[in-house]
Amino acid sequence: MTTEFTADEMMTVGAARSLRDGAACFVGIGLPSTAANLARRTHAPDLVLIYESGTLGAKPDRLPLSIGDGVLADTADSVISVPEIFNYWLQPGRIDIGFLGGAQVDRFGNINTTVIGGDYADPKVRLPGAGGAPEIAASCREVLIVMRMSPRSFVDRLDFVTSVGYGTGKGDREALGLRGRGPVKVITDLGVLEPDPDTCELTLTQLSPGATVEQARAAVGWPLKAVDVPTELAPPTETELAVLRELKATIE
Amino acid sequence: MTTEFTADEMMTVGAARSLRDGAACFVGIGLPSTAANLARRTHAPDLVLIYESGTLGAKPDRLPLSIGDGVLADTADSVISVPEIFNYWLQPGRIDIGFLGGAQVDRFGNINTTVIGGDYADPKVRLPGAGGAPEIAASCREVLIVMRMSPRSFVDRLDFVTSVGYGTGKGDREALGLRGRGPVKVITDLGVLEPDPDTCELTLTQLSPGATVEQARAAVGWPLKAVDVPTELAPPTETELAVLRELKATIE
Amino acid sequence: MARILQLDEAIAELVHDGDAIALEGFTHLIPVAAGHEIIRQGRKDLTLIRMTPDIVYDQLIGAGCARKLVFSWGGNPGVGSLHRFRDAIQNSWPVPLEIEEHSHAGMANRYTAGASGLPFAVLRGYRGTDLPAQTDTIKPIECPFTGEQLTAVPALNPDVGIIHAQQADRAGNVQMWGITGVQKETVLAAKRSLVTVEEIVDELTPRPGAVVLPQWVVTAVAEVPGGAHPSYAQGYYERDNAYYQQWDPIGRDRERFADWLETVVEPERSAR
Amino acid sequence: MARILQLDEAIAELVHDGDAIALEGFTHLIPVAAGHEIIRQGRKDLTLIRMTPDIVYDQLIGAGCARKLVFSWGGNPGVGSLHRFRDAIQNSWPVPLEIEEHSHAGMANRYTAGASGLPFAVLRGYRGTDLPAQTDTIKPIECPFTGEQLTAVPALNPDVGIIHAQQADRAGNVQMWGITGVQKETVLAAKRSLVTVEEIVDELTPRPGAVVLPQWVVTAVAEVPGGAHPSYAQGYYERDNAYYQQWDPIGRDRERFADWLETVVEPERSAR
Repeated sequence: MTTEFTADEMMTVGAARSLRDGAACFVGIGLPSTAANLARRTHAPDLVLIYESGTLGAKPDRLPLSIGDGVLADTADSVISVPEIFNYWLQPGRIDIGFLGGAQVDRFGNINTTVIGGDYADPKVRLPGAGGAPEIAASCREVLIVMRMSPRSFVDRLDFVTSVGYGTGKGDREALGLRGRGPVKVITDLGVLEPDPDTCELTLTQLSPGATVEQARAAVGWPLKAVDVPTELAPPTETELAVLRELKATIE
Repeated sequence: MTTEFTADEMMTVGAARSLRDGAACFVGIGLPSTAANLARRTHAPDLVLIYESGTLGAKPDRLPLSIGDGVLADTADSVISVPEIFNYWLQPGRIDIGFLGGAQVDRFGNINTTVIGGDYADPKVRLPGAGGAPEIAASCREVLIVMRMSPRSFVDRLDFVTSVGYGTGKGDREALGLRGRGPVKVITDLGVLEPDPDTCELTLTQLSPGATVEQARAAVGWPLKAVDVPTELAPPTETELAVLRELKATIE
Repeated sequence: MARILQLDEAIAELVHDGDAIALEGFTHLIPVAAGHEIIRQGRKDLTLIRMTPDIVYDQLIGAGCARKLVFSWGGNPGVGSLHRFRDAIQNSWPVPLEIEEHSHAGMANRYTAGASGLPFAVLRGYRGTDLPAQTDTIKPIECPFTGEQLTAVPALNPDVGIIHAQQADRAGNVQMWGITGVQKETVLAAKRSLVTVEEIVDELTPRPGAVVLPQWVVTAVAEVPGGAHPSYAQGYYERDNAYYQQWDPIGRDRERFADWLETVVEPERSAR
Repeated sequence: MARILQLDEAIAELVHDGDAIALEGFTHLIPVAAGHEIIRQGRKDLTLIRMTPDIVYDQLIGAGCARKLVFSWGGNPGVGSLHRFRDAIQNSWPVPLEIEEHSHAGMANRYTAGASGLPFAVLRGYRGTDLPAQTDTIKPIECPFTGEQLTAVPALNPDVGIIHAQQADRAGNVQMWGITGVQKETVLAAKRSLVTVEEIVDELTPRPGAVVLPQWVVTAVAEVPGGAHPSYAQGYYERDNAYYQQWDPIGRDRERFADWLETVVEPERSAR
């Protein structure tokens, strides 16, 4: 018996499964927070949740409404200042996993959350900006990118580089002095991209249940490479779905 | 009727009187701490006591045994880290008055607390070193130096400059980028020296009861300048002496 | 010694046209009432500084109070864009808005440098991004010991730092707890400071995780219960999530925004 | 995940000959028992780092464990000089001691840089003093925005950071309160860390002013009641002031010191 599930639910479950128990995880609001809390309630009870508002080891009993929700402070091992979060915890590379999303991503996992179209001074769309992303991208040991696939967001060329993935390819991170490994996975509604070990170009390695390589290629604005036989992601288990839906219900 | 008092008591009382009510005062252990606590119990109840161990606004009910005595943490408005004390509180020039002492002082109020005799690598006497002094000397709005006068300690030339007073004279502090005013008084057992307004050279301006200009000159290793008629310091009042002795008794 | 003032007195005295001001609060304890008072008093040409400009900055921008925004993430958290901010940047409405854009790490370090009396801070940040090309307050710096290339950002020292806290005592000592973001640094970095508080109490009871600002580094305290609404004040009230959602259609539309503006400005005017 | 170890196991595993180690504690919570265990295990060629080396560092130096001391104030607080330290510097007894001398502000910033993953820190310090001429880890640096001359000091990243705290829970989360000095930075800056604690408890109760170190940044925790004696552990015991005074004549005399050393080393040896 299979339960019905949405592409977003698959994406959230896929993100949650990428979080190993005991890891320290820098969490943003929205899907990353949902995924991290799902992981903590399923296979990773000792996942350490860190929010940029300054909560170390938050254990919220509901989904936080914002990265600075009171439930995070109430349940954290320690609440510290924002400068401390960035300087003592993120910058030295203590945090295992950082989650990022964005308006645009390119084939090397670079991300734009700043402006779309026009130029910087006179953009077509002004996005929120960098927030914590550039330094999360630089300093977390590994980065997970979570975004829905579409040609508008998986683009050949970013309108603005807000956060660096692999720059223009292998070796760029080292040359820039970025000490984390960079994006190890891009988790999408259609499947998962991973950097090619030789070139760091994002390559389709896994497909969501029912999705095809052709669908993925059509949703990407560059000629997407794929491994010969992408593995198929296991659909969400009953438990994963139940816990996920219960979590989502806490903020509705 | 006059009560008998020692030169050290006069020096402590003189230091205490130099602390105006409401000032924020960076306090070291020993005489400065005694003077600050005496002031807080007499004319300056709202004196803010700051110890380099990280206690802001300590209100000890006895003399602390060390700059990190538990009574300071117990009674402080806030206990912060040592990096924060130096970076957020001392360095920006928020602290009105800093107390310094030392093994040697010169005519421009520079202080040595590092080595005596020989050279740095092979000294005759190895002293404790800088501690907080160089930055207290640089950044407090005003510095009070408290030292007993003797030709061994009031010297023509320091064996080592640990903390800067007026350097080699007027204008040096500005050239070095030191933002506090520098030592405004040197309080000694025999009297008080103050920087000459034109040259910044320390000049005898006040005498302890019974002390003479000649005595002071004999106790100083350079040709000490004095104002024409040094004022005589008022002896400790009965209250000052009683409170001082009561304070001292708390640690005996 | 901090002075205890009414909010309108405090804004009138501390905030001047053309000032650089920072109203900080990281989701929690956002000094919204102080922002509304600035709108009410019609301040102009302000440089607004904040890591996370959200609704109250959208309102200040829409009301024409600002000529520049220094920031690292501008949005209606959990909802979407700030439309008054977008309208100002994209259409110079109601007045042109200059921006100076950083990352959170950069802004946090700029406040830290400001609080520390240093002209700049050093961080691992921005490298490889397009931000340094657009923002001239981001420069490379070399470690004098290792030769490594890092990034320098200049200190922020606002003319006025404004925050909201849970409590102050009658001497003006301030205590806040829960998520306290960059508020301590904001007050310490600013030339003048205003703390609005939920209540003034006889004595501050020490609490786990509390940040205390002694009265001698605070210029003024104003008692403004509910002063952080629609954000929250831990121990006092919850976040008004509906307000954030309801702001979206108001912020999107110049006319609806103008109507909203009347409701902020008028009641106070007629009460005088 | 922090491991709960016996003190002797922890020292044997974490501290190696030739390591740079920092045992920090600012008057309060000095990790004295850990220092004695290092003496007992006969470590050599250590670089000892500490802002305020006091009796336990005098003992380590006198026992011949150290080849270098990095510090900013060395003394027996409230009593006088450290005579083993003096004897090592002035007479190379029992072995020569190299020194690297800073101010408190410099050392605090060096730990902060180490904890922050930066190679150096910037401060207003040392200018006009004779320290930069003696210490090559003090260099000028220019603000890239204002041109102002400031001072740079390199990060401290000890091989091992050792502190004493009041409590840990069974997972190794650590809580300390009262004066906590530079201990958090010491653990965060160090490659490996050991926290000795007064007691291991089932659950840490949040306290005003407490500093918490989560288990995932601590290498090992050892329960050592009284481990800070003769310094104090707030909430547990007072400073043993007499010990500080009694140390003076012991430290002054090589023979009396040798006798003292026997008392530290022997009981443990014979117990094995």
